[in-house]
Amino acid sequence: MTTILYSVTGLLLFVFGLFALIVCPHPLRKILGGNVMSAGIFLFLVAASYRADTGEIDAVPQAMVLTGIVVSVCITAVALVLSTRLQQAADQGARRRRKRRREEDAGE
Amino acid sequence: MFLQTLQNFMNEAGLSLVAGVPLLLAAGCWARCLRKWSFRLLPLAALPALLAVLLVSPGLEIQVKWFFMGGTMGIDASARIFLGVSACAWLFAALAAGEKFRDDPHRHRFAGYFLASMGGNFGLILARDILDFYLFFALMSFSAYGLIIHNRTAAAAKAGRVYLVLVFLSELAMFTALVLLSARGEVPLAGAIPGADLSPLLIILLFMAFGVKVGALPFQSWMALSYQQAPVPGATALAGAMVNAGIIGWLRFFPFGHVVLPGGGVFFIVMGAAAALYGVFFGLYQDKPGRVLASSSISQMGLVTLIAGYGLLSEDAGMSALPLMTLFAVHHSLAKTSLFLGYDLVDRGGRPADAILAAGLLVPCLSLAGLPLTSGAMIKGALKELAHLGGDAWYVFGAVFLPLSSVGTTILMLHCIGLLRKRSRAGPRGKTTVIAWLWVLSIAGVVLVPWMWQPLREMAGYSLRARTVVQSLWPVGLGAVLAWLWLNAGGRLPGRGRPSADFDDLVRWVHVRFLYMLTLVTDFLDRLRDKIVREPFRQRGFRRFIRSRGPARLERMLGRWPVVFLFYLLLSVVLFMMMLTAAYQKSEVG
Amino acid sequence: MKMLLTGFDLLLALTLLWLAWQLLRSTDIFKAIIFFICFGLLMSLAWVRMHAPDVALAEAAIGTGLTGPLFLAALRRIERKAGKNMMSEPAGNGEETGSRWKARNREMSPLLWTVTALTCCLAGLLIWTVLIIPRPLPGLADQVAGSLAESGVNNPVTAVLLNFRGYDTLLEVMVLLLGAITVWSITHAPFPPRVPDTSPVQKAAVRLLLPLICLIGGYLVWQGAYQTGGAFQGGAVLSAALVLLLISDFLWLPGMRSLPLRLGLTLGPLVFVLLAGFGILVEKTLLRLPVEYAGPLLLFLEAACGLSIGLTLAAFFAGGRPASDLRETPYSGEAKGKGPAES
Amino acid sequence: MAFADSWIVVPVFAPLTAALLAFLVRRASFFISLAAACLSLLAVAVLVNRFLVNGPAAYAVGGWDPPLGICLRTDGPALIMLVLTAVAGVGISLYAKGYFTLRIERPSRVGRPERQERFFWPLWMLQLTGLNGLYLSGDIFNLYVTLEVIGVSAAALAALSGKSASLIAALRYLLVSLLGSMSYLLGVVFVYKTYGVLDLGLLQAAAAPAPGVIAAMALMSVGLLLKTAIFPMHFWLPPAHANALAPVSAILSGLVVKGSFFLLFRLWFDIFSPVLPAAAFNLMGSLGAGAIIWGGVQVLRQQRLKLLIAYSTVSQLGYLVIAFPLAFAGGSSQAWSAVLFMASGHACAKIAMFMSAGTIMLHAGHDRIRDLAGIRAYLPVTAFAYAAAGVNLIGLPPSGGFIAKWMLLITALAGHQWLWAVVLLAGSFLATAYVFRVVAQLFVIPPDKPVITRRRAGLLEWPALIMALLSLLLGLMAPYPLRLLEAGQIVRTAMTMGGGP
Repeated sequence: MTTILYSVTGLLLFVFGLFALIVCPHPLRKILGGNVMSAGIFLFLVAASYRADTGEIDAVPQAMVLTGIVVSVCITAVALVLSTRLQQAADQGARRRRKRRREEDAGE
Repeated sequence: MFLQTLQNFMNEAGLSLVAGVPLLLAAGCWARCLRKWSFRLLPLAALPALLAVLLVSPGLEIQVKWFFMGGTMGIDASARIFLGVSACAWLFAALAAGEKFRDDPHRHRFAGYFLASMGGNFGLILARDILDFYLFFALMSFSAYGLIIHNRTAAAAKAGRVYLVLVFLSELAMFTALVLLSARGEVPLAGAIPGADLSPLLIILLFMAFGVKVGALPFQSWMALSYQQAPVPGATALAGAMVNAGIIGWLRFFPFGHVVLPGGGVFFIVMGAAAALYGVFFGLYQDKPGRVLASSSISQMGLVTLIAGYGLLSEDAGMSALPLMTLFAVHHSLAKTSLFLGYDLVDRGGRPADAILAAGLLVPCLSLAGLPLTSGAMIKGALKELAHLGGDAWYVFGAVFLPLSSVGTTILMLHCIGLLRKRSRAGPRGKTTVIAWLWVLSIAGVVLVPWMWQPLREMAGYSLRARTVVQSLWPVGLGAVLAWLWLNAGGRLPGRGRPSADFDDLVRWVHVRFLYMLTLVTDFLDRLRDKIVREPFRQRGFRRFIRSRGPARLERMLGRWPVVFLFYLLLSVVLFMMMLTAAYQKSEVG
Repeated sequence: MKMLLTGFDLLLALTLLWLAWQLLRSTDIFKAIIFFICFGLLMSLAWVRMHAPDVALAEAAIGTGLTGPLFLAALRRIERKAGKNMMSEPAGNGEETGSRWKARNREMSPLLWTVTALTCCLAGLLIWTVLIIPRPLPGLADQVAGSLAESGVNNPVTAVLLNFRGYDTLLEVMVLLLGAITVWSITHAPFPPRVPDTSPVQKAAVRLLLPLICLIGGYLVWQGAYQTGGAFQGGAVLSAALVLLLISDFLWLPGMRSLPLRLGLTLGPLVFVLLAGFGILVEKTLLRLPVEYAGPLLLFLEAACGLSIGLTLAAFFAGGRPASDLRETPYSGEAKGKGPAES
Repeated sequence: MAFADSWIVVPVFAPLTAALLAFLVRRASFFISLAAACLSLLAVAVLVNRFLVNGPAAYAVGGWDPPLGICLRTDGPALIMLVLTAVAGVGISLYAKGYFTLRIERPSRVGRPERQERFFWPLWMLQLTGLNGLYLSGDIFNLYVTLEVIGVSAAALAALSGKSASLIAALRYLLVSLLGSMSYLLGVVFVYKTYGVLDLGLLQAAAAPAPGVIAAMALMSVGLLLKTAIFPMHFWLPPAHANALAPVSAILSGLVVKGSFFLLFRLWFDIFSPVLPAAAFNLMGSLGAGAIIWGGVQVLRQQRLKLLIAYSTVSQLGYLVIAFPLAFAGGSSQAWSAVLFMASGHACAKIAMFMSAGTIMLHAGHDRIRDLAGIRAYLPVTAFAYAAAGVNLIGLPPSGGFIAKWMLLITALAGHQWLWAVVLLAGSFLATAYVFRVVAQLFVIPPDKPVITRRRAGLLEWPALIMALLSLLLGLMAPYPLRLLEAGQIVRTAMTMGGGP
């Protein structure tokens, strides 16, 4: 029962994240969506390792989840830095354009 | 055992070198540091082929596992003959080219294309499986483009363009034919060259594929342009050696004697006869030697097409058509090589005495026309025999048509000699010792080869009978008279007086009308070809579609995340459902 | 008791879903990030419920403790940049106002409806699959338990991570390093940070806290061999100390030399590769450890990896390469290496 | 296990170590990377040799046999991809050296090319690690990790140029690759839940149509299709490939997409083929057909050389997928040999094309096709390399592309699948059009004004030519790779017949 509950929750989280990753335009929210997605998958995965009846624990999925968490942090960080840099580049472009416009105005 | 292995190795190495040496030298022309050597070795490139003809026993067949899907190469009787005559033609052309381009700054470029075409030509003769054949054929065809455009003039570029379009067409036809043949399972991949009955579509495809090379009727337009625009050694190679590739193609793909295709036979006969006549009429109106020689090639290759057509009519005819086509190719190659060498001599300012020039040129011309004692007469005789085998109607056709074509050829060749003599008198002078000797040698070849070579000598006896002599003599005589009349009337040679007006008009009217009709047909075919080959990319509709905003907008829409997501979801759900249904069905059946 | 637990599970699951929904649809990104942090904390509760304390610890430390600040820092940078100029760039995607967002939604609503319907369809199919997968689920628990004695550690998760599937972990450590290289390649670290001067109290507190946190991290690494803990968890705790350092605006920080940092970042992977090569030399098999030395070797490996992981995560937070890296004239500030992090 | 068995880990560990060292010791990064590339080439040669003697190999990492541990495997398809990657690795390393040297000599912005070079080498080495790891891996979760290595390093490489457009493209690329690998990972979870093992060999033995596997296959296939940029989901590829630095474009277009495609291929033909019905294969085929046609149309629209080449990748990737229904229906090994042939031929050709485009762009300062007339006069080797690579894309003999299309066409016609055959021919037509559009421009008799002012560099021109010639040679030397494939095939059938090695 518990495993099914958590499995279904995990899948729903995956779908939520998927939806957000695709439909939301803001990059930060896309990245958030990706994180929710991966959290859902991990929940789903560990729900496989847990057996309420015997109390036995499968260590392989847990190790997989640990790997997955680290990878997802890594991707999140890269994506965040990329979007920050993007914003910076866009700002620089805008500043340059404004400066040019001002110079043109002054020239006239 | 050891000897066996050694012999195998020698055979493989020897055969590989036939195509390999020219190709290696071609690669050498490309590398800056090797250029000089490659050019110096140019005349030697054809030697391995000649050696192979002399030393390798016919019937040899070798698997070359490492090459292009595991190729097979080998020499059978006809391949040996073709290899021999092509090698001679290439050797002459190479010697002439080495002489002509000695101081040309772009000589390595010419030599590179020349050698690549040579390698392709030898390779396709040796190839015993369809993929290799296709590969070498394509190599030769595309490299020849470089020969044609070598002069880099606008006219050369145009000739090259026409050539390239036609070559593409032929490659496409060949590829389609090969795929169809292979897909029918008759030819395993990298298997032997096929032999089975062919559908009309395949016949037409194969006719197209090799018809371009021999200048068969709707595809003849490149020949006159290219022969005139290519440097003369290049044209020598085109006319003397590369034309034969088309004949080889037909020989390989229509196993004469094993296959009877009455419809295809008639088609070939009609196309061949039309080409033979068209060549003559077209040539008479040309005033450049290269173009006239090209028309003569069209006409002569029309005869080969005719022979092929007869060969497809019945099995017996096929058996005798096979050697005949080979011999015809030899005969034509020898004569054309000699003519082109003469042209080259004149072109470069060689000025032999008028009588010597005329006599020297007359030998191959009369051989082509079929004068008794020449190879032409021997072949015409054999052709008449062949026409017997095709049945009565076709015999009559042959009996009427052959003298006619002899008459035409005579007129055309005399016209050509006239042009060359005129040019010899007018052009600049140059040093031409080597080329002159080559020319003499080639004439000797035209005269002597029929008598020294066993298969042709066998036919000679027949052609020496009195009746045959008369039969083959009168068309030549008639042709000579007509040519004299024509030359006088047309005033092609200066200083012979103006012809009478009405006779001139009449002749012109007839010829022009006839020619006009022919051009109408060929123009239509040209246009059709353009429509098929070029139009899809030319057509405004397609262009407009490409340029229009439709694709751009659609592509932009495909780039939006939600749309991509839509496809993502659709695909996953559909895949899921498909697999689920399949599993469900399987479990139900099980 | 069981009823109670099930009820708790149900509540937890529903809360998780609600939080996820909130964080994805709230109009304010800042709020969404806060929701995300709460979401992560509850996730670690769920891990505990599923008897996965290692994952819970990692989730708490990395998934929430680090990812949340990462998001906040990124948001701050983006907004600060966007706030300076009022022009909103289409490429930059400054925070869209709710109305524009809705307007866009309305514009392509048929598409959106189809997408939503299909999403539900996919979710339904997946959930249906989960429900009909035959149970009990197969797994590798028995094999792990059977080979645990030869692995050199007592904690099965650590055994799987470092020994049985050590190759995976090596590649994963490389992914982390890859992330650090990528972050470095994209931009400079945007230091000095926004606050011009930190209060002395904060500095003092950081000085006091740092050794303590490092100690905890070290303990976690050491403990990983026996029970919950390990290189990732320890590394994450270590990175918390470094993040504290980063936000406290110490003067020597911006001038840090790049080479010692690079050494620290690559130390873990290097040790891992050396260990792999050692396996080939001694046991003729990649990554195979002699049974009698496996324990100490793994501990050594974990320590090195923990250090590198901590540094890498801190590098993520810093958001770029140090200022002195790859400049024509190296920054001539006070350079002290990495300071207390390494001690 | 014998000592010599460990050659199998060299293609992964040589570039991995090189990445670490190149990041640490920046001055020597080029030599370290080149050494690693050469070393993995050597190792791959050894592997091929061993494969021909001993057959497929399996190597349990750490001495832990599956299902507990991870297994590295070699078989025919994997070896072909490994050879390709190793050869391309050396070529691209040399080209990149030339590229960065020239850019550093005449920088448009001081310090930027140096930075790009310093970070290029470790990222490129990690990319190589990921690709080799992917081809060798025999574990479905390990494949996920290698996919992530490939995805992140590819995005990082794409962002390296630092321009705004390339940053946008890289972010998009990263998110797409995240989405793709997440779907793949969810598929892995489903597989684990169904079978409780992760080893490919065990999965292959166990595969049967079960609901968990069906869900897994759907998710994994879609994720990999997205990562491979197959037709309706190709939007991220052209900007990412076109805006990157030239060596990076070559890496992305030539090697990276092949990685995820190879995994897809392996799942569909090797591991889970019993689950898949004919309809699924036809669905893939229609995606491929769409890619060929739509990609071709888009290529003809482009005005910039690099975008044109990138779109031609979209079009050419279609050939890889259109082979799926053919291979399924043909039931022969021919169509799937054709797939690998196509993949390797296209990789070599595309690398050569992007290298040439990069050289042209460095020398001419732009890549507007309209203004490139007469480049041949200044960069003859480069122009020739471009043309030779184009021959492969069109599928003229003797290129690898020709062999591949030939095999595909024959399979299609033999199975009476006329529709696919027509699409294949139409694709060749479109390819002819777009290749000649550029080649004609490059080889035009040069106009008066000079197109190029800068000098030439051998290290830029020759690797491109060699890659282009390799794509041609691939057709001439076809029997060798085919033998590799057939050897694998025979052993595999023997294994399935005999129930184990």
